Amino acid sequence: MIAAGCDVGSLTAKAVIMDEDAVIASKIIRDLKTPVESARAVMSEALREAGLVFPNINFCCSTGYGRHSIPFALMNMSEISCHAMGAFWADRSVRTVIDIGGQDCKVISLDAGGMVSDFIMNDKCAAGTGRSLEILSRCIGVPLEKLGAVSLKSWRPVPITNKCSIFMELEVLQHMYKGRKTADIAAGINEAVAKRVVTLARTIDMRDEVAITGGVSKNIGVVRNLERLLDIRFKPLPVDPQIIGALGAAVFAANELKKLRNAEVAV
Amino acid sequence: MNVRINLRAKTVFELKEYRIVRYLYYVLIRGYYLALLLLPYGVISLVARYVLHPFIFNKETRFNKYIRSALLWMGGGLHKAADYRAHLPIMRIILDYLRHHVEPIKNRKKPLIYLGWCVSPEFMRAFDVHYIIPEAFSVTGSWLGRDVSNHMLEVLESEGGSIESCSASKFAAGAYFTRQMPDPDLIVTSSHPCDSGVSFYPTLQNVTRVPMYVLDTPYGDDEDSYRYFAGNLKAMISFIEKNTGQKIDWDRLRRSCEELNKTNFYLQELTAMTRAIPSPVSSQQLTVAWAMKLMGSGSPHLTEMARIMYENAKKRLDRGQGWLREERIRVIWWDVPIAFVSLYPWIEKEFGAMIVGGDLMGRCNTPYVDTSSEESMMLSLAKVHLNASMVRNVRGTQELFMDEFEQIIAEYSGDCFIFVGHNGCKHGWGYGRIKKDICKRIGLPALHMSSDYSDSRNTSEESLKKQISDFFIGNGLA
Amino acid sequence: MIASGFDIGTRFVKVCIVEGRNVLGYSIEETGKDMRRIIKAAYKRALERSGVKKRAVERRMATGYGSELVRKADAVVPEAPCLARAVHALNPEIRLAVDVGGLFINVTGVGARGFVDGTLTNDKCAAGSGKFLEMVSETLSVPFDSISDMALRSNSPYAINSQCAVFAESEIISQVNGGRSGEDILAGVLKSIVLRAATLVERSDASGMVALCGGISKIPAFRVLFERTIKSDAYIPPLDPQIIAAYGAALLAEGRAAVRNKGSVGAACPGHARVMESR
Amino acid sequence: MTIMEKMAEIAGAIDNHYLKEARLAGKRVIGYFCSYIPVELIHAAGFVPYRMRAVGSAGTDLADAYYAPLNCSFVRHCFDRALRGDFGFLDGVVFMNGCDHTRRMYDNWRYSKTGPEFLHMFFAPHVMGGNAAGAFRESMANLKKALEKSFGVTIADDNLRNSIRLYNRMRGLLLALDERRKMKSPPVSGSEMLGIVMAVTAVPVEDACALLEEVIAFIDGRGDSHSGDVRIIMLAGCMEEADHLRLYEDSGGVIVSDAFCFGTRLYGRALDENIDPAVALAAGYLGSEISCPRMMDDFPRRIEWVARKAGEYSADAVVVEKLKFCDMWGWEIERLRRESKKGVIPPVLAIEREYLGGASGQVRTRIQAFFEQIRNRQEIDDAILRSERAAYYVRK
Repeated sequence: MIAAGCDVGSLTAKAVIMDEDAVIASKIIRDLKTPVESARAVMSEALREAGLVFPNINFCCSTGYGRHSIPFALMNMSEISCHAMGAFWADRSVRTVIDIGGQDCKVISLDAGGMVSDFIMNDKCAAGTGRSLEILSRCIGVPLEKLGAVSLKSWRPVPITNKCSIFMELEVLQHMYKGRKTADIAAGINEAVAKRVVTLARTIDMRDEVAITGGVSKNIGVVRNLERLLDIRFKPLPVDPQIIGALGAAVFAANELKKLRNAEVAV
Repeated sequence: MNVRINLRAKTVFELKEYRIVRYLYYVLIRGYYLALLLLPYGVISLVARYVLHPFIFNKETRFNKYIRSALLWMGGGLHKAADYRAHLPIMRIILDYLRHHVEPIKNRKKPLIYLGWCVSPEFMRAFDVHYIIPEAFSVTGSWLGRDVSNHMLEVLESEGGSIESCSASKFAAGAYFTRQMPDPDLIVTSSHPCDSGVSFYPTLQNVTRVPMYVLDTPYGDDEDSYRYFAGNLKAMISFIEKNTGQKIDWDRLRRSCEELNKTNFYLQELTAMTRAIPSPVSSQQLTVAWAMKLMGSGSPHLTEMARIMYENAKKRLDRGQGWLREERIRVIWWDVPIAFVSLYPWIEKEFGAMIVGGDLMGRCNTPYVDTSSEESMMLSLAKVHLNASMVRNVRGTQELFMDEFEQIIAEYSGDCFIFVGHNGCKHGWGYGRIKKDICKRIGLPALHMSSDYSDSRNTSEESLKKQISDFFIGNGLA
Repeated sequence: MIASGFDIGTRFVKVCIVEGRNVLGYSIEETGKDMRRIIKAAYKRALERSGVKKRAVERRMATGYGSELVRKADAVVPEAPCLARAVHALNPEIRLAVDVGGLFINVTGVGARGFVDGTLTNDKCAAGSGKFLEMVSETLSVPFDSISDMALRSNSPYAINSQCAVFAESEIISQVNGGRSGEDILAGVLKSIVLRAATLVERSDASGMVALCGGISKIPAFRVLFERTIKSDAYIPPLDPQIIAAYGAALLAEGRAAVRNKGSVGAACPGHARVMESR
Repeated sequence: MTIMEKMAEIAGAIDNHYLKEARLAGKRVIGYFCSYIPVELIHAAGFVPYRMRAVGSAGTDLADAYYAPLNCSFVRHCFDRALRGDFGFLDGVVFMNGCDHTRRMYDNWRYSKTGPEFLHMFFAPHVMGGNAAGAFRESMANLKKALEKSFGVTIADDNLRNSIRLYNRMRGLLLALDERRKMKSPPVSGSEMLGIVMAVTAVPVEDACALLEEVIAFIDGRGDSHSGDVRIIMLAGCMEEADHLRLYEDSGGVIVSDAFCFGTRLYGRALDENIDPAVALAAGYLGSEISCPRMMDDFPRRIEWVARKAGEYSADAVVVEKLKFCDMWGWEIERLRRESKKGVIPPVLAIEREYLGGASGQVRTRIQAFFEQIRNRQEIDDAILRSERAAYYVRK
């Protein structure tokens, strides 16, 4: 039985195809014009990788910003549930997921079945998200991917106190004008972003193990700062953090399939 | 499966219990005895003023953050040599106030009351109870360094408190959640000055689960309103009597009211003297006096402080001498950002600018307390409450606020007007147009900044300074 | 006398060289990592374009957010006097200058003789800034030049609700995904900037024409929307609107008498006020 | 047009033909701002009380010259409408010292010299106990005096009694409607209920009663209107946007009870008709069923109300809506969350947004995720119930 998960986000679209309890294909593409197009494209690429065609999919679940409009998805789940389930599927010991994506940042606490028991999402302000990192890293002329590595060289991170990512930029500019080292500013940026996440994370009762997902989890600087500030060690996940959402959707689809089968058996 | 672990306990955010109070208290006691010892020689005042001043006030750095609070208490650069004597009573006031924190921590003998911001503490003196003003933490705490206040605000925000509220309430809540103050037996608060207090105290009550009395503030400014408020004060007295078992000592109340009258006389004179050009009173002195009045209203030390400040200022006035060697700009400043301690010395030094009028201590128009009978005392104390700075400005119609504003502009001959829009002060933002129109009508250059009372994450000190200097230069004042 | 003005903004470095009131040449460079080098390069290019030797420039004045970076400047001034001076020199009738830049909208009242007559800046909100427009056009992958055409094509501009720029951006993404056209969104972003600027203009109660300058005012659609909102025509300077502040700085430098001390900001200005008075 | 569509139409506009008719008949219309203003007093003077609203506002450009973006967006929208002259049909406005923003609206309104001559500030205490009732009666007397003086009318006690009776009748009808929301699939949805309450506060109370009777007849006739699997109680202040509520309903939520200003706060409890009208009004308004967070000493009762309602209406969750920059609701949310963690009330979802802010993708995601969380909880509860029952059967 083939279950598929499709995550149409703000920048990229992701698809995961599962056969029973094994991932057989996953794909990430950049967004096309409409969410429907992106979903179709990413799904057909993933299907090609798995050597399948559209009619093979028994059940598909969608998530992400465009989740409501995917024609071939039979159900949709919120990103929060999908991230939780995806991380839980990858490692059954995970009880808290910190997901820092492009536009938002969520801290999710899970129950023993991988379902959401409590969550918090940034609503006041977008400082502490991938987008603010992107803006700030461009400001100091360091590519986003290298921000983490660059910041590790620093001994004295500059303090960045402002809460708003746009006005953080002014502060960063000021430090640049003063001639502070790029590494120090990069470290300051990472620390500031991590701090915003920590403020959010403390609202939730966090339990071990904690996993970090989303694009920002690739930034070693933010991750280390988070570990230091929260005094935890993140549980490394065996899958690409970017497809966690689609993976969670696929798991939901697979679960739904199982339910349907059980119902058939019962009948 | 892992056991449920609360990770909160391990975060570096954790501040030790009662850290702020203990630190302040013990540093202050040492400073006090040192000052007593060295005062006759005038040594510290010299050292503080000329040697340490540059380290203390110019910038917020890691080095001076730790030593500043200690030196601040020794009067580091706050006063001139003559005014330095006023620092001893100041230290006594703060010590007396901090004792209300420290004694209940050690061994609670008397009941402890949380007292709302703007509820003046004379009654607590008459009851012989301990009292803590939670919001005063935003004043005392910020002396310990700006990261302390940021820390408190962050704690509160991560507890889920209201982010948009006044940072004084937020600071207080943060201080409670990090256990900087002992649990109370009673809460007495008021529904003034603004929504932040109105909405924050029920939370304190919810977490502490103690009885709370709310002094309801009337909107009007007539005799009926005063009578209503006096009635509320009476109800408050019986509430405290019922819940603590302590009886009010009317004689003590009378004594502290008389003390208050004396203080007010000096303070009124002091603020009136800022009308002189050049002004013989420093803006820092006024702010310190305001903070002290918050903590020690009705204390003889407050009178002592006010008297010394007054006498010195009077001498300067008679000589025609100003506080600054050269006073170039006279600023009327509404809503001073208290946590930015280094802002005043900076504008004084950099631009020769003096803050001559403002809403906190600009025009001290506290009514006289008529101590002839219990009845009259209650009524005039109601007037005192409803006319305290910050309360009279915002509890009623705009005329109460704007008339005073126009009067200050007329009387204090300011060259410009600076208004700091605090994030939490919805009133100030709501007045925007009216205020600007007044400035326009009078032709006073006005700067309206967006900042926060004690939150440097909102607007940093550098940005404030840049805005101010741009304003001064742009208007040809500096 | 030849003088130069530097305007170091949050997004661009502008250098302008004048003789008398005539612009000899100017240059605009994007800000980047090594600011000093960029400023130097911009200065060099401006000199090349104006055909003036470095030595011939007698006075230099710097303004803008990073004005302290200009080492050679004789003095550093805030933007407001520069704007007032420049606008006054271009058209003495103007009483209000609106500068819409990368992060801030500055409204400067211009006195009858070119003094500053009150200033207003937008409240802290990034969703109505040029930076935000840049972010959005990037998200929509629309080049900056074609923003105007696209925005003008819209019939129903999308009203942006979020105050935070980044959240507004995510709102926009969900609108794009929901099938709203890029035209409507760009027009909506422009409108939100226009409204902020117009509110400031409204608050300043100035009479007469309003001069529009700053990088954003280069976008024709912005001008159109702005004029429609304030219900009167705006004065568009004959220069590149982005360099107005730099031009003003150069004029101030040119008009200044013998003050030659850099550094102390306080000392710079009584001088400049006096100079302007004597003109 | 069904009666429900008619109600939605009245709710969606500032003015309506009932009001127009009343005006043609020579009646004056007095706007009022807050749930603590005794409308009976205005009605007894022979006027039509009109609950102020900003619905369908075009923007806040005009009001922004007076207010800052840091002020409540509802207040700014309202004031903007006033500046645009949309409230031109009013003969007076009664304000209340509800919160900092509305207090300044009174000032700005006077200062801008828009709108009617009669502008009155009604003082309502921030507490319920103590001398509050006396103060409330006093400010009622002030309002009465001001009305009588400005319009040359007299407000007799008998008229007041009559008005109380009329309004009690309206409250009773609304309560009867509310009662139907206890059903498993309520015949009236939350968004419809909001529309109804908004409509009846915009028309003369006599018409309102007639309309409500029609509504009840219609609703009883149609059976189920909406079903979903997550039953929620919604708490909010000035909630005017039925579209926004529909967002919850589309995600599978059923709004079974609410504490809106256009909701239970209006009709929660009938006034005592048998005592002195002034006393009855003060007692009824100050001790209303569910108070506004501005009442400082009333949080325990509010939480008790939510807990009780959650039981009565078998609600699974509580949703709190807050407009940005509202201190009152900001701290109220903090307290509700605390109580929810203790298990006193069901799980709480707090949504913060701007008035007329629409639903961004973020809000939608949050609602959906919260509902998924609640459903999961329901499943676990079901499973526990089933297993318990199984054990029970085995034992038997």
